[in-house]
Amino acid sequence: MLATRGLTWRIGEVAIVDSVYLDLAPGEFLGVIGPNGAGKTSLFNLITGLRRPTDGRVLLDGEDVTELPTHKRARLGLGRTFQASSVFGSLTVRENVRLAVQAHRGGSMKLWRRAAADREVAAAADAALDRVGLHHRGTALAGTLAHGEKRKLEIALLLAGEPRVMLLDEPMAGVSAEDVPELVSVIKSLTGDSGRSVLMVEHHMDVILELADRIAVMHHGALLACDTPDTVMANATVQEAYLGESL
Amino acid sequence: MSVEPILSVENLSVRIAGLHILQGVSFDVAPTGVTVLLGRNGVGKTTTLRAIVGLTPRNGEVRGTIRMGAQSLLARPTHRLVRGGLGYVPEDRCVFAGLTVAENLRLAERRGTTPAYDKVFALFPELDRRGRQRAGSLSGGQQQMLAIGRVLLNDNRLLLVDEPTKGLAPKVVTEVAEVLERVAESVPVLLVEQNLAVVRRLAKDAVVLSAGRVAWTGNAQDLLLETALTKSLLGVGSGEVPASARSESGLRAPQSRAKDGAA
Amino acid sequence: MNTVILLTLTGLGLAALYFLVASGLSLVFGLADVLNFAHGLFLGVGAYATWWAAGNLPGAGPDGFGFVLAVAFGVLAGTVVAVLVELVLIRPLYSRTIEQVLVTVGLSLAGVALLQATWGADARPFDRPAWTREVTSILGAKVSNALLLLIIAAVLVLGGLLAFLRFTRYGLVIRAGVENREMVTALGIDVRKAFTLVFAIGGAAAALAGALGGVYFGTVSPGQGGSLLIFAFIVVVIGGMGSVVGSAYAAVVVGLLQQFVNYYGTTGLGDLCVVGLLAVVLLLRPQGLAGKVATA
Amino acid sequence: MTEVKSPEVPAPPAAVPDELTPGHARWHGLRPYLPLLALVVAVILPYSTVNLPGVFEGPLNSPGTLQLLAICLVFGGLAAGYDLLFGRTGMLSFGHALFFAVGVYGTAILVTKVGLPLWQAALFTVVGGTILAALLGAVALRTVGIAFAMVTLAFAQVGAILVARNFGGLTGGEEGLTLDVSGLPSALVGVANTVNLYWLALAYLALVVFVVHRVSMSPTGRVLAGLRDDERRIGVLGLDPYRFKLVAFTLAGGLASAGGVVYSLLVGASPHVTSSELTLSLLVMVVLGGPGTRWGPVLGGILYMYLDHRLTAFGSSDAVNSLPAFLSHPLSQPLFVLGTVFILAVYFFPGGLASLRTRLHPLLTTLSRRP
Repeated sequence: MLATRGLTWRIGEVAIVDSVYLDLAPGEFLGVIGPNGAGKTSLFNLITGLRRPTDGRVLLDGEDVTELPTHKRARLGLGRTFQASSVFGSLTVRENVRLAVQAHRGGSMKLWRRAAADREVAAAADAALDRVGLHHRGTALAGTLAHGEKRKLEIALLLAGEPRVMLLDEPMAGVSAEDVPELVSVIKSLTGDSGRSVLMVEHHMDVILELADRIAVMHHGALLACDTPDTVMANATVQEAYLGESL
Repeated sequence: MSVEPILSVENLSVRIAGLHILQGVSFDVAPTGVTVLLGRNGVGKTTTLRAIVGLTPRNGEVRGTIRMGAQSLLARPTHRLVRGGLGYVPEDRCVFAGLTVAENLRLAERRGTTPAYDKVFALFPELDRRGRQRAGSLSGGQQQMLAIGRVLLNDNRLLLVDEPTKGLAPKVVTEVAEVLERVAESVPVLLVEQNLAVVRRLAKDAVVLSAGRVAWTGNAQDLLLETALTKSLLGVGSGEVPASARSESGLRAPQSRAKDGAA
Repeated sequence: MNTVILLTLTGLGLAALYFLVASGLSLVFGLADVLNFAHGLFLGVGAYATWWAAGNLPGAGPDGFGFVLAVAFGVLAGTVVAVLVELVLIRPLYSRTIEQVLVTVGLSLAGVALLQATWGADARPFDRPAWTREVTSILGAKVSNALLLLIIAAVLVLGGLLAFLRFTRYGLVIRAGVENREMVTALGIDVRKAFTLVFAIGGAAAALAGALGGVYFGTVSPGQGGSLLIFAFIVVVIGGMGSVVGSAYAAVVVGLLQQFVNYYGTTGLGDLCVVGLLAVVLLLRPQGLAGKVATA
Repeated sequence: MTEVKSPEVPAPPAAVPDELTPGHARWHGLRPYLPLLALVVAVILPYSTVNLPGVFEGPLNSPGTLQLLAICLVFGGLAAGYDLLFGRTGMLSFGHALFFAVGVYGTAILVTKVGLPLWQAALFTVVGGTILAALLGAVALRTVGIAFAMVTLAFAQVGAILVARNFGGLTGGEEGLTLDVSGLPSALVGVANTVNLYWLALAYLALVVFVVHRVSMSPTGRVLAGLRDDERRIGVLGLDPYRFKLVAFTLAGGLASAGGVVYSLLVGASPHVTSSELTLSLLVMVVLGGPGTRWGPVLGGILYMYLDHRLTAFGSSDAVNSLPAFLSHPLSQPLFVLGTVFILAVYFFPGGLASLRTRLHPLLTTLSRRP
């Protein structure tokens, strides 16, 4: 589904992402762990095209997308969330999702139609809001949402684009402990049915262990290991390098 | 603790852009030795240090009390706090890349005091030798030495040090830890650190943050010995605390990397 | 050959004016992130204060030492206005960049109008020393002394600024602040003092440009700053925000390009070429030639 | 993680387009009809002979008053069009006046120098202005933030240079150009027909407001609002930010050149319309009125031009002249007063005129609660 081949990003001498080979099978949930500064977010930026790699390729369905701009990759089915919530703060929650739906379905370049009149977009947006449990907040301005709700809204934006590969960048960051289980079940529900692949960076080990089919460990920009949770946890190198050095 | 703390934080809350990052954090920093601030990524360790030194961004909001001795630190501008003896070594070192090493040091000098160049150069002979080199061309470890050296030029009542070993090679991690150990002999340090081996070597007291609150305080060595506690508080995954954290000379890191793990 | 030398020197004279305005703009933007549309006002204040002093200030006059005093008064006035602007209008909006831009936009409109209200909209003849109206022969080209004065002044200012940035403590603070403002405060330095200082320096340099520009053109008018400001902006962007040396190089390139093309092409074509150059530079390298890129 | 810090303009204070916010229930019934009401009042205004001393010099239907009102209306429309960029998409363009100037000079040159009939001249001008906006936008939008502001400012300067240099005697240089009335329909010529120009200006304003409103309610408008909040996110949703910004830039440019056509008929062409002062004034109008709102920029533009014209008269009035010189001179300078008002507004009314209602609301409730 998604693959990186020797993906590398250097700033000067320092390799922020260092020759990463990743393969994500259809329907697979791959967790990415690693200490702060290991290059996980940078890896996401390279995969989504927000940054250009110094070296290496990104493949989507076997097709080389390394040179494609972000929006073209998104149209090929690559969706992502951001570490720091990024929703459209001055729009209402519902408008946020409608924008995402409309972006996915096409027809955004229509200057002379009433956006609100498109029932199909509205229905799809409401469905996405329902799925993350934000329906009751539809008329609130997204900028005024609580943090946990923003996280959910972000996932709704992602869902609206019906991506085939989803990149989740620390979806639990800043979410209070009480809200974690709910968010976990939302994420779980996204993946069960659809054959959708997920790449998720997360620091909550319990969350990773619950969701991930495989775990990739990053350290100093390089991929240290990528295997089933049990194997990774038992792997001496990983134990020593990642768990021993970092919390 | 019967000794008067050098710094006491009470009920500290920080909101940044609507995000409630710290939700009522209270702890004391002992007047000697290293107090380490622990917790998983993203629990607010850096935010805590930055709030203490007054660097919360404009869209942030800080509540609570922070005192050093009898003096309240909140709402005082950063440069005053620093001049009052609060040394701050930020995350990612933040040396001025375009300035030379000597200029970086010169910037930290203060009027009315004699900068302790002999002390700094005794700790870091390298900084003396590389005085004319641009700081941006230093290695990560050297930059970290410069960042610490900059702060040590002046007398401090307390040092705040944020992840000094982040992204450094194993050998350099050991060097940085050695330096911090020597520094802590004369000035108390509040340290944010992810490397458990370094924590093991340096820390006397520990404060563990979890989801914006203090989850545990007490003796750092006790904490590290309690495997179950460490695991639940710090989220060190299944399995026990690695051997490296327990051995005194255990500042080793992986020798080899499995790059082809995924292929 | 004479023409080439003459064009080169007039180009450099123009570059000198641009540099005097742009260096301050560039420092202010580099350190404080303020895109200062009111910078042209400092130039106007300098020009009018010099012109006023030459006629009214005791001891000052249009000639000899009196003229030096008049220029000094003009530069002082520009500096004071710049410092007041920073302290009263810019500082309360600290780090609210868009509002700061808006305030300087308002100030540029109001300030020029105030000059106009006080001294009228029309250009006033500028009393200047007799020798500045004479010409010196350089390699066969007859060059106005006012032009040479302008070039020499700009070179001195460039040297002085570089020495200041390189060898003084405040210069060090400014260079460090352009890189990472927050870290400067974390070393116990009040970086806002440096803001005021760069405004003062920028105001002084712009005021000097106003005074010497007055000598060169022979007149002062309220709108003089405005049109220069746009080319100074172009110089700042091409040279890289925050870089004095970059501004100097860019000023020379822009000044020479403008003069030569205007002469050998049609009048006005040089100005268009400069805009074209800006577009090309921005498309190829959006941060400018010596762009402000923070390293981590 | 290393961020390359490039100088960027943060998005302008994001006001919420009122059509996207939950409405105020009490006004809901009446509100849709208010603009219509205002339009009707504006249309029948020239039939009124009311004299408003101090506000206008002559009665409402006098040619002088009507011309002033027409200029105000044109600028109301111009500001509304500019807000499509600044308030609704978050683009800080300093070159918008260029497209207005293209409209003004294009009409004047095509009518006077080329001798085209007005409708053809207007058509060519608006089409040309739109194409020019598309071309310049295509270049300028390769940059973002401060760099974009600078490039647009520089492009606008090109306009000023071209007009000032008077290539081929086309622009009349500093003198400007007056329209050759022989080529114009008689209904638009002569003092007595000022009322027709007034209606034309009103139609222009209505057109711009309608277009801007319609566009901001459209799917594209939704994307523009998204761009204002977070451009990167728009890219991740699968939309090309560049295309949408270019569309907004082109459309706004076209609307501005249409405004120029009307202005040309009203006043003729003078180099003032190419000055950087005018482009800065547009920003002042929008910020004074309230960026991103439907009526804020319109009101801002109207008020600005009104003050700009009336303050001159006010400045030479006896009341001001009797003041000491240090007061009367600055007060006779419209731009001084406007600039100062603008600075105060930035400090004290960040949301502009449009935010007055919400800001006054608590005050009014407190006042009315008093015994």
